[in-house]
Amino acid sequence: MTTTAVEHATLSTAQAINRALHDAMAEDPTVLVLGEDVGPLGGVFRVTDGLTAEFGEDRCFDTPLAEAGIAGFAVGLAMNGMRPVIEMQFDAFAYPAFEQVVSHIAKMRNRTRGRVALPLVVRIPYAGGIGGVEHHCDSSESYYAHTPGLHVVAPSNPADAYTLLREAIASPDPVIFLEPKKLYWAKGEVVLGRGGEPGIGTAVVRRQGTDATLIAYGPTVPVAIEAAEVAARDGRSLQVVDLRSIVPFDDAGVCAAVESTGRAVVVAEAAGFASVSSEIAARVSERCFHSLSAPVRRVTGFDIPYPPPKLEHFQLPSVDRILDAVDELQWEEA
Amino acid sequence: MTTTAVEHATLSTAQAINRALHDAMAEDPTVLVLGEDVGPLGGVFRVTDGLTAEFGEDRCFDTPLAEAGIAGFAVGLAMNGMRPVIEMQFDAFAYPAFEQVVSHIAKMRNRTRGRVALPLVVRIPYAGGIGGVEHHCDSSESYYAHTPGLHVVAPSNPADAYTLLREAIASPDPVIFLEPKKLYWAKGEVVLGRGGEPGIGTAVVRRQGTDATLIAYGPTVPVAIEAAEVAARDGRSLQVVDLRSIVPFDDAGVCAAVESTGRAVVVAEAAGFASVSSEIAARVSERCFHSLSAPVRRVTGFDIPYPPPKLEHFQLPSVDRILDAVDELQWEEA
Amino acid sequence: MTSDADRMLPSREPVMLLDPDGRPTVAARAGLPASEELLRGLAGMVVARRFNEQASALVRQGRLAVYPSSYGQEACQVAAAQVLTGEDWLFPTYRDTAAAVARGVDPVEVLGLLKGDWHSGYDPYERHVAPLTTPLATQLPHAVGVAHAARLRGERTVVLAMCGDGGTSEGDFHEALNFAAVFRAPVVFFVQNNQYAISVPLARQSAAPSLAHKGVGYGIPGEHVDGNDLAALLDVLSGAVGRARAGEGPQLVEGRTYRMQAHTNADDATRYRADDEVAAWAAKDPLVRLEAYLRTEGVLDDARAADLTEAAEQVARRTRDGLNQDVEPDPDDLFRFVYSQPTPQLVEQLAVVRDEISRDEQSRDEQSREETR
Amino acid sequence: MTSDADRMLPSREPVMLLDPDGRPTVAARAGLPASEELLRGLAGMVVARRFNEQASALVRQGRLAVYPSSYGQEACQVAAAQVLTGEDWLFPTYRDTAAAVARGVDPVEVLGLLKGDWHSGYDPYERHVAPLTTPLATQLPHAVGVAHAARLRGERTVVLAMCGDGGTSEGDFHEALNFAAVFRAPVVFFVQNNQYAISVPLARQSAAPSLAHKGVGYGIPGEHVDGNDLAALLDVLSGAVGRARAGEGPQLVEGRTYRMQAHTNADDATRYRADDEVAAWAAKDPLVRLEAYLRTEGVLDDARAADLTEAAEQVARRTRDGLNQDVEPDPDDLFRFVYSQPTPQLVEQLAVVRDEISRDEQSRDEQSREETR
Ligand SMILES: Cc1ncc(C[n+]2csc(CCOP(=O)(O)OP(=O)(O)O)c2C)c(N)n1
Ligand SMILES: Cc1ncc(C[n+]2csc(CCOP(=O)(O)OP(=O)(O)O)c2C)c(N)n1
Ligand SMILES: [Mg+2]
Ligand SMILES: [Mg+2]
Repeated sequence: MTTTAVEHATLSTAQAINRALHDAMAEDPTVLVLGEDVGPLGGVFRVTDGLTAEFGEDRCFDTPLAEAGIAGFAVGLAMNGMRPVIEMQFDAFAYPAFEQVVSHIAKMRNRTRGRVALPLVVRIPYAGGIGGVEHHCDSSESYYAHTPGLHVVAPSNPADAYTLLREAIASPDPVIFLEPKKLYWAKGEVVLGRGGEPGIGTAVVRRQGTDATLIAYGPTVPVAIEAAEVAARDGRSLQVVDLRSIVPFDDAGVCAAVESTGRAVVVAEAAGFASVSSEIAARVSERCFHSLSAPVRRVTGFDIPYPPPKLEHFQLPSVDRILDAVDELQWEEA
Repeated sequence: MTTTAVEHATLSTAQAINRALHDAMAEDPTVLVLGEDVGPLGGVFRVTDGLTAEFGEDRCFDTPLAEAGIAGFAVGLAMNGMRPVIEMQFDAFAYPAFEQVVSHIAKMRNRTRGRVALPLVVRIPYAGGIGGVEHHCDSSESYYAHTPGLHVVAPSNPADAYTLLREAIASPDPVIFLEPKKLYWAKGEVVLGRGGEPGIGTAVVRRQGTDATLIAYGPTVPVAIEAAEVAARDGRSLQVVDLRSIVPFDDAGVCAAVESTGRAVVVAEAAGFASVSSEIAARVSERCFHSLSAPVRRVTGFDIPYPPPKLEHFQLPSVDRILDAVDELQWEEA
Repeated sequence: MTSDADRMLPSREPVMLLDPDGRPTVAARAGLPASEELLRGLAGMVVARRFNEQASALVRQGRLAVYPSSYGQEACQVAAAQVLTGEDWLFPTYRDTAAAVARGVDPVEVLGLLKGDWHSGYDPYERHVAPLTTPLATQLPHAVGVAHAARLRGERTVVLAMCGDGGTSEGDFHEALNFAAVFRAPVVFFVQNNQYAISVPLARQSAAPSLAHKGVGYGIPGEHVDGNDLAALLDVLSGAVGRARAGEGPQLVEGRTYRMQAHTNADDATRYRADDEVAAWAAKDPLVRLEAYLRTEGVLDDARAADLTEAAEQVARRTRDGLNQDVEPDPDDLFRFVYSQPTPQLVEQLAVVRDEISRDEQSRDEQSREETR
Repeated sequence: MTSDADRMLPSREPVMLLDPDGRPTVAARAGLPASEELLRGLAGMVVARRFNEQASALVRQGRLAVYPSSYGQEACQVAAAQVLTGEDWLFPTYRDTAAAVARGVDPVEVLGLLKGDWHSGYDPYERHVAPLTTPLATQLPHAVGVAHAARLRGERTVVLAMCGDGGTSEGDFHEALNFAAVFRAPVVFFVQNNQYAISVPLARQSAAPSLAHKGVGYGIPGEHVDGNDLAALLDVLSGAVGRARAGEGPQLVEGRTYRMQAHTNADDATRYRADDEVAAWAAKDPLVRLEAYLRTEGVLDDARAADLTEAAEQVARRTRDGLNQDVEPDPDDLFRFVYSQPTPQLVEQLAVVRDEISRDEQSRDEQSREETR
């Protein structure tokens, strides 16, 4: 048994990601960071700030402005001994790379019977709530989660951002790493180094509760927690589960949570139709059927293009909308 | 009241689509057909056979080999008075066009407050069961169905292929028209002309049944019907619902069907995770909760890349696998 | 074959007709655009410059969410609009608000996207200006389609499609130029090479001798031009538009200019470029040189200059006034334009929002009634 | 600047060293590849031709699902492999099976994709041959990444990346060439222009003076070469590989050849091209001209020719034998390679398949027991 001095720091999510990149690069010379404006500028969110200065132009660098090219180039780097971490500047600007992601990043290992692994990470600042204009606020996780061969991870706080990104970079599998933009500036305590638990594939109960379970991930976790706090004042005890990773999905953890309350509301920012939230609702409905006192409700974005800044508050799952859904969980019958 | 002579024909699905294109082009000079190999060759499935010969090079033509270009070019054509029908040669070769589909085709009307409509159709030969190699058998409907602003249609027989395509071409909204490849050669009776009912947005009960409802669309409809026939021999009466259009979704029709039996199995070829089948299961579970005697089951493709030809039969929802799911619908309790 | 290729290669140096001090160059001996065209261009640039300043001020005042300024690129902005007729189409990028204004789109509506009311503020069909497009280069294939549709109907429309130096790296740039060339579509691709894509300098974007050299690879004549020289831009662009209109197919024009300000107000340009580089370009200002020339020629005097300033001031005022009006966006709009008819799903979802709003209003009413009690 | 550009433009006509009758051209006066290189090349082409014939026969026999033949393109196929060293990498398209064989990949494994057992049959690291790639041009950026990674480590690796004339229209072609140029990656892009993309002729694919003219737009030297002249291909491609290895950055080579057969066995080429066009190209066969030359030079005689045929026959036999073996694919493989560790979801799904199989076996056993009773 070894005792390791655990290092802590109070960091914003953006800083935690920066630190994770930094620490991974320091440990492993094959880790490369590349994308649009990630070099001298340090990224439009300053997530890669200082990396070029510290590790040099060969390790953290700007590419031409071409997302398919970036993703495809990273495939080649990963085929040949590197661990690239690429940044797509915003969610919707990752779509030009879709072909590379779906047909190659997701499939290369399977295509080659495991001979060619692609240990690469696609970092995507994603989702809304920051008053961004068109194409800057998409919740695109469902496209990736539906694509076999990808791991899809979405942290909801600085500690997870650090831990999950370190694990993603170390993973032999490609990981889509979704960074909720509106949480970039949220601060929290971060445990540095590897071995921080729990890892990718494990959901976590963020708040204990007995009456119903709110299932959230990424940007909706803080909203769900807030809703639970408000509900507590009204005497209703809501449990909050943070998925942390969408793929792999923690069936055991989620089911145990839902079975303990018998009611569930899924909370996600993305348009609801044929989405990750559909999957969660379907899984929970199927697997916990006999424990459920009410149908699983979903509070999601509407099935509309992400709205302009002045209307976005209507699209985002709010505390009130979550509580409305909780109210509809047929309490009279209980 | 007018009496119209209704014209009928026995056609394969491929022929029915060809006929729909032909009739639409004959009626409306703004209808254009374009894509890779759709001209003199008549498409790799011969779906556009004869159109260049009949309507000329300006109306049905080959483009350079670039799917994003085809989709983006069609956006411009549609902005300027045309009704383009584009062909993506195979499902997976539509991915390079994803950015154009998601950021422009789906959003142009909304972006411009309805001023710029894009009356265009994206035809995609899709799904498996034909022994095709990699990239030729993807079921990509979930990507499109999750994208607000698109209509997503999948016929399961020649009659629907004709009717729904005629409606899609006439629609002021962009339509993703998914053509199940393995049904291209299946023959059936087709009612020609416009006004064939029911239209896009309406599900249809293909087979009456009282014990459980199979919900399918596109290539799995014939499999579901076959399963129902087999089940009938064992004394179990299965109803089969054919969605026909995934977006818009016929909530009323589907719920009425499920409520009449109290049990449901969703059957789809695509990988199940975060998919159209998740959506159907989630919706039915939520909306028909109190009518359900058992959880909604899903029989879908596994969450793996579409397999090579010699293994594809494991991936496809089979009659046996559907019947297994039906068996698991907790009949003991009934 | 290679003679064809020669015809498609750009001239050795970017075309310049007026030097930075406003003196005609040797190339100008072959002729300069007519004085009234140049004066019209100057008027446009004065408006564009003022509009850029006004919009930046409105960001500082919190009236605009963000503004990507074309300060320093006004010659390109104005020339792009000026060489087109009414039936032609302009396809701008997100930075080309001043070009849209130059083409007559209402300045307040042009800023709709950046104000945050809606994704696009103006009717594209009114002035034949496509929506400002944010995903880079994605509007270029649209431009080709619009041009091809017009040509199929036998119309004489030309489409001018803009993009930045960064945008040329995208696959859509390639596919659009290739489609245009193969279909001989009447499109002028106008690349504003302002040396940067946010922080990324041209050298990281392309190793080509010039961006105009990209034309020959598609069979498209490419030319480059001093992008701060309105006279040269009008000359080269109107030549390109004329040839496209005459059926000679697409053309590629690179305007060499400079993004004088940060990418947007949110950007910090000091992180990636030196002050003296900016200063060197400031000395090549497009307004200064044209004004100097027109004064020397006697076409412009103080009175006329004051008129131009006043006209620009009016545009600024209209912009300011328009943006200072608070418009309460209608939540129903969220669902109104997604499809021609809302799906049953959207009808349900709209009902949720309406219900929330009416409950909110109710509780606000109740609260205020209690308060007044 | 323009002198740079001149250097990047291709020669007036495609480079040809041996004419269709095997006579050295004027250009050959500057030297031809060494005789043993040419003989090695001929040996490779004889194998490639035989392999193409054998694979087509296996389709007719139902042993292969489909085969896109490179019949007629054997000079390109062989040259692509021959100019590389063992440490180099080859990135083939779905049609370039013969090139992979020429590089030493087992012919049976090369055909894995087309046999239907799995998506890729060979280990890409063994011979440094990337998987045959079906989505057109998508492998080109991978090639650039592989080259760049090697260069970062100071290795001397060169990557030769193949694509077709049709593939050049894709955005990925553009992005790959641009990345390679900007990063000066040691990649030789080798376009096999076989005049068709399935049914679509070159003229509908590009209006450029030649595909080699695409180089200059990225700052990449472009050259075209008679793609049925192995001598010229070896000369031009090895020059390009050498320059890339020496740090001069990427190169673009267009080989002008012809797809002598239908796109695949499923295609009907009579729908879109005339017999006399095919016949004209048959007269330019790459094997015939090199054999003629080598016989004239006295490097090849009947005995040696018979040896080449016999060696090719062995490859054909090995291919036939390998493909005639029925391998029962393991359904567990469906789930085995998706991730390094299966997700809990895949573990469940594998259990479903195993359960189905064991129940099937059980009922088959029961049935056969009943039958034997
Ligand atoms: C497809 C896409 N990727 C990334 C972005 C983010 N982005 C916005 S502007 C910009 C730089 C654009 O550079 P350039 O094309 O030279 O135009 P400029 O800003 O100089 O006018 C980037 C990377 C985007 N808008 N679209
Ligand atoms: C992205 C993509 N789109 C479409 C296809 C379908 N397809 C297969 S081969 C082919 C033609 C390829 O032409 P070319 O690049 O010239 O190569 P060749 O077949 O002549 O070797 C097409 C369109 C594909 N494989 N990938
Ligand atoms: Mg720029
Ligand atoms: Mg070809």
